[in-house]
Amino acid sequence: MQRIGVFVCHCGSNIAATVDVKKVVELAAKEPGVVHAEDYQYMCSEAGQAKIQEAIKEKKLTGVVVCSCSPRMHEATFRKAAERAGLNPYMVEIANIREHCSWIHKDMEEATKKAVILARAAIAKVNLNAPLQPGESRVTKRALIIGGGIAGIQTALDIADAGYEVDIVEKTPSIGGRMSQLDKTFPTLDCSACILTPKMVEAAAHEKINIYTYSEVEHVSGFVGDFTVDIRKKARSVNMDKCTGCGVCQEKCPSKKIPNEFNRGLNNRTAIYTPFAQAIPNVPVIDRENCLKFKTGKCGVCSKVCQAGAIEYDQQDEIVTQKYGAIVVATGFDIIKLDKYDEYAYSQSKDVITSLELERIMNAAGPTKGHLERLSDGKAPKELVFIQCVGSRCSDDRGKPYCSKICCMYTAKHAMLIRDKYPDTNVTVFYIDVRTPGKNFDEFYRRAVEQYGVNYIKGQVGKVIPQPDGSLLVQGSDLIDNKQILKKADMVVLATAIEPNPDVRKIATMLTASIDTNNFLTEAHAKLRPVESPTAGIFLSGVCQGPKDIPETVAQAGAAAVKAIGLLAKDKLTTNPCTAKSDELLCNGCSTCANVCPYGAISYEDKQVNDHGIRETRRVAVVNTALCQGCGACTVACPSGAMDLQGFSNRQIIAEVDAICR
Amino acid sequence: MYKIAAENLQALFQKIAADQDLYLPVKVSDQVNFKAWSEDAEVCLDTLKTVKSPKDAFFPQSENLYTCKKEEKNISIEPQALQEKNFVVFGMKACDIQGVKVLDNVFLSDPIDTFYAARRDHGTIVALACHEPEESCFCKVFGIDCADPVADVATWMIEGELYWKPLTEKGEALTKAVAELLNDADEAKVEEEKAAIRAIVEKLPYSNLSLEGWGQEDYMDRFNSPVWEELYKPCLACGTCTFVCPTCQCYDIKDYDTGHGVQRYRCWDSCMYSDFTMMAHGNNRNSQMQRFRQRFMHKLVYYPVNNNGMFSCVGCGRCVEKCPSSLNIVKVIKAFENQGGEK
Amino acid sequence: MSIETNEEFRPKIVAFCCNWCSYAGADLAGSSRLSYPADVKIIRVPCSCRVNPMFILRAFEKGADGVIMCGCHPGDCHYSTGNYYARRRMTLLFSMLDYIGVENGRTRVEWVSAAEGVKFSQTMNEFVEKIHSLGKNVRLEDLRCRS
Amino acid sequence: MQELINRAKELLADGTVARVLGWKAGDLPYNPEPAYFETEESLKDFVYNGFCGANLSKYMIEASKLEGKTLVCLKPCDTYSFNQLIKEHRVDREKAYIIGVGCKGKLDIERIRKQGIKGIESISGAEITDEAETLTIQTIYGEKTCAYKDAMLERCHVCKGKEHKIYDELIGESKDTKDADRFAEVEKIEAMSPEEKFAFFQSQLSKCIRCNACRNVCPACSCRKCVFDSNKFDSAQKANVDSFEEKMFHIIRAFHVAGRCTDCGECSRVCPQGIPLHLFNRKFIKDIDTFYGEYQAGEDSTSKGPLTNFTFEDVEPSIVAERG
Repeated sequence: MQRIGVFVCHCGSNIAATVDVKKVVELAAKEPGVVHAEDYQYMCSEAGQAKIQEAIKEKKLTGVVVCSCSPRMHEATFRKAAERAGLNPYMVEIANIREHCSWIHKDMEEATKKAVILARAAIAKVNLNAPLQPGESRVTKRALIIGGGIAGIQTALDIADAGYEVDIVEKTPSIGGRMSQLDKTFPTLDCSACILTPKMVEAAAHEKINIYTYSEVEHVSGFVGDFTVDIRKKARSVNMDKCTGCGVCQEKCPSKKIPNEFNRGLNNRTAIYTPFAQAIPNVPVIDRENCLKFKTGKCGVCSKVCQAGAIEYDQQDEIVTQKYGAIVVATGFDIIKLDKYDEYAYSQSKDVITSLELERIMNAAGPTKGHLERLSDGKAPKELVFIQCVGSRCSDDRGKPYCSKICCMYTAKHAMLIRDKYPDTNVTVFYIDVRTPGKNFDEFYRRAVEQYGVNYIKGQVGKVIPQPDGSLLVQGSDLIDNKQILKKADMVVLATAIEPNPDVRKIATMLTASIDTNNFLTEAHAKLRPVESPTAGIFLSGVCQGPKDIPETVAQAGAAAVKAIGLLAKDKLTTNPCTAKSDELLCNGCSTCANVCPYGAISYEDKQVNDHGIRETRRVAVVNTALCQGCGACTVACPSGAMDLQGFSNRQIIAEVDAICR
Repeated sequence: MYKIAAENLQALFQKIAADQDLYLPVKVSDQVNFKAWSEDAEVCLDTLKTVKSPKDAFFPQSENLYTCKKEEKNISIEPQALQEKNFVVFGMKACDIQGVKVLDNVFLSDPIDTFYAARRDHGTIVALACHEPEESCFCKVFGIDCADPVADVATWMIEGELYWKPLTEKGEALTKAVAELLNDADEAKVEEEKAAIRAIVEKLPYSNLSLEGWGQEDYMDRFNSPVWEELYKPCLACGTCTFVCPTCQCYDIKDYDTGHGVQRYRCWDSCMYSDFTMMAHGNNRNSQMQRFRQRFMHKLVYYPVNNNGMFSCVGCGRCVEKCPSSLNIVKVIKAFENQGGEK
Repeated sequence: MSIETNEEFRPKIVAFCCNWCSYAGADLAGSSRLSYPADVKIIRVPCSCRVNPMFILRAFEKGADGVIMCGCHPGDCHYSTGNYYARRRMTLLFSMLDYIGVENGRTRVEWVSAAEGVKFSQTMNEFVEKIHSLGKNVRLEDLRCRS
Repeated sequence: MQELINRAKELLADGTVARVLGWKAGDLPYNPEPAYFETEESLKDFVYNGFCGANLSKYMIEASKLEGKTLVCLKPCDTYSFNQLIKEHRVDREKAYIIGVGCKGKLDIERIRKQGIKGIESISGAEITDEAETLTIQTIYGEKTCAYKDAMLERCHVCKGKEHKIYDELIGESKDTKDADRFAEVEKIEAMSPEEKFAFFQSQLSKCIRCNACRNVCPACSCRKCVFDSNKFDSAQKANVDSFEEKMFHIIRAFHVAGRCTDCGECSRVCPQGIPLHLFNRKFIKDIDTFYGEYQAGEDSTSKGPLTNFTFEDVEPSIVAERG
């Protein structure tokens, strides 16, 4: 049996004006377990807290009920006070007789009655409270960034600048990501490579940053502060230490007909290649699927021409195992496949291209050396049509329900650049809405329209029909003039929807990070914790969380870094003691609890149990208290009641129910 | 010997119920159990076996023992009043009556169970002979004559008439109370019916079951027999056999928190349950095999050894019909019979 | 039920509120002095997904006349997904109670954010009124608990 | 049946399985019991007929703990339960050799008795190989007949189909026995007024003797210790002292198996008081189907159950009041 003290606060007249405080003291004193009850003007004051501490010591209290304001206000205050008097802080409960009683009721008798019942419920709960100890777990002072695009690079730089070791794992042979494929960036029109390359170099040169390119995360275990990750370093077939980056191997490689991914397949590359000139590291990889040496055993030209002797055909994949305190996901995006949008004739005509392809065409290092030309015949297009929202804001399952966010702005950019460089080229944009929220965005768009004479038509394009003369017939509607439009074009550019990198699903599963129906990673709270995953220790950077432009991505990357730094700065993590706990003798091992846990905090172990004399090995749930946030979803999912929540246990809540209903 | 036409039974029930409680087989949601009679109750006297035995007229599934009332920090105890009103259980079969005798041995021997004793004192049993015994019946094995039940009053339903024969003082009193509804009758028809019933009983598949080897003091061989290990396997550990049985008498005592105090009550328990006789140190039977064995050893060995050879089974066959896994006491008896030399 | 007895009838109402939104919403109702009947008593739970159907039946067993559960709006759960599970659980439970003939107005779920003090108070007023119109819970109580 | 026995013997002989889980002939024409057979010789008592209604999946929980594989005979509907148990890690697929046995509808002795047939000595037409539409029943009180359909368990009238959802091999033909709408009874109740609903369930549940047969036979109720047997919720009950307790037990039991219940119908089959317990489970199934899309527990062994899943657009609990 507990020895409970009840402390009723007047809160000046806030409570005492409507609740007969003395009556509450008198009746609470008669409740089971109560050995002390008193009231005071301001319980939260020093003097009030001293009263509680005194009573704890003198009356040897094992539990405390404070009838006062909301626990959201002073629960922490009273728990700390109790702790200073030697009582476990979790033996303190609050009966909210202010916000939930005195402030909303006018009749003294009624309010007093209710206050007594609320006190009774709190007393009934404390009778079943047990001391709880927060756990501690260590923090490995190293962060892992998955994805080496601008988001990953920025997060890595920020964390590394704070003095922590950072590893970047990048799937492709070079860091740089999607941004490295862009030509110019809106709304300032500065060259993407010019602002990205220095960041890439800085990351590569940073003493705290270690970059794994051509590598993938293979396995993740552990939890916040203490993750263990296996990284697969794919065989590059080129020794990174020996290679000088001279590029001779790429010149001499006889396999030259491989679609160049970096240029979206618009031209070709060799089997041994670096994705682009400014690649970091500037070390090529051998694409083994297309290399003659690997396919036929013959060739070996690269090895022969390499002065540094860096070519190593017998390299094997290597698994590196590393511990991390925090993991940042920055896996970025790709554009959707257009096979469900046949009406735009993307697969039928070379002159129907995606915006990302246009970026490459416009880029001096691209397949056309930066000249705007039709891919079919190399002629300069005179009529250009842009189609917006291809696959975005889509209500059927062909595309994505969300707005890809960046398309309106990059289309304005493309239109403006083309009109600027090729003033005799007409540019028409078909749009549903033009969305330009952002600093200097709307001004930028208006410039495109007003200054550069880009022809914006509100309406959708129904069909693009390739004509025998090589031109394209665009069939669309003009919703403002309410008419059908048939327009001849030389080139059509599709603002294709973006989607999270398809690999993210696999990664999210490994991290037990939740993911939404569109494969974007879910943030811990849509408003208040936008850069954290609900899974502790996992942070989100860039488009993996939702569509973003570059400045937003960089801002979020920094925010994710700050959150990660905040975690890494701690030596130990104190864990919330109000966590779920499984009674292994009752556990069925059915996994139902794990299926509803948003934090991946429940795992299963085969344990030797002694169930009243029956000794057997059973599959039982084990809660990782470092991960559990104490929501209680598992406790209700568990049919046998094996899973319970400390601090809000089944019997405690039932005791409150009983006390209220009696 | 008296008789009453079936169409006058409603009047008879009204008459009895006028100053006593009356329990008899009543159909509720398609199932017949002994229930308190009411004007609109669907009485089913032609039901051979009610789902539950009528034992709960004397030993209810749950009954309050006492109530603690809590006022502030004071606790007062109110004992539960004993049965004071007379009641009649109408239509009990011979096997179920024998079941009550099994309970009597337990509850009326020292220390006397006052709750049970009060009910026995105030209860009058009107027995009804079985008309068409069924294949699951094996009362004959225990020396019970379902054609000629012995109770306060014995009755037979023959061709639309209920023949009525008081056998005890209580029976005479009841007869007197309802005399105006009864006509005199001769016993010839009843004798005829008895003979017919007995002839049917002879033909029942279980009637010649042998109890040889059961009810004996040297039972360790039987206790240790490997047969149990096979027999119990289909058992689902439910309490169906126990709760339909007319002789099971185990109960658990529990407290119910009413918010104003505690009601202490007892309720039927089943030896098939894993928490049966659970104690602070654990359980003395922690496998289903042990619990299963306990059930049948008790019915067929321990009880008869302690009660002058009276078995704690009356062959009503309810468990035969109701066990979800088609296990039953007959299969147990037969399994040992087949063991032959095992004794 | 006559009007006279309705006036006498003071229902017992249990409200389960999640710590992060609804309990805070109730606090806001309090600090905004938005009154609702004293018949409502709040039990704080970390999340609506902590509310076990057994708690709700327990309340009725012990004599509650109405039980309401409040949580964060779908999508706003502090634990991301808790209220989604709670929503399914309660939908099924309420449907079952309705199916066995318990008046469906005796149970309710309302999503109340920390900013919705007004909604909290309004909801409670409405709910209490509804329970008044239904009268005492007799279909789901344990008679032994009657005082 | 002989084919089944022969195959069982083969698998025992070649060591593929250590035992056979099937049914043993009873001592009455209608009471075969679930049984293990460990030797070829013991299989002489093996039986598989219309009265072998028991769902042996539940027994596989224990059998999964035994050395070696168990050959288990599962009817089409039993395989749903087995899948569900795999999903919940309660049985070990590796420990089971599943022979999917044909089924032409299982018989309910209570339904035969309800037709006034008593004193049963023998029943013909119940063999699995029989094509008979009628059962011929010899009784002490003369020969009786009963249409096979009229003697079938309720669940067979709403059969989920002839397909075994998991098996190692199949033996025997199955028959389509479905001739009723699975949700018709539920809909009938839904259409009642609250008073009628309450009266209906009150009357049904008042018969409950808390024998726990429904729970213990249920493959979804596979908890090591039921909440109604433990103090975890202060909810241990052994008897329905008050009518509330009947409701509490059956609502919570149905809730705990909601989304997991395959509608195998064992609960209703074993209830000694003939309470149509499936009406609870089927109500949840119907609701789940309507609210969250059609879902059949046990269809596979991996999909997410409806109560461990959600969508952003799920209906609100107020739907219950709104639909009236």
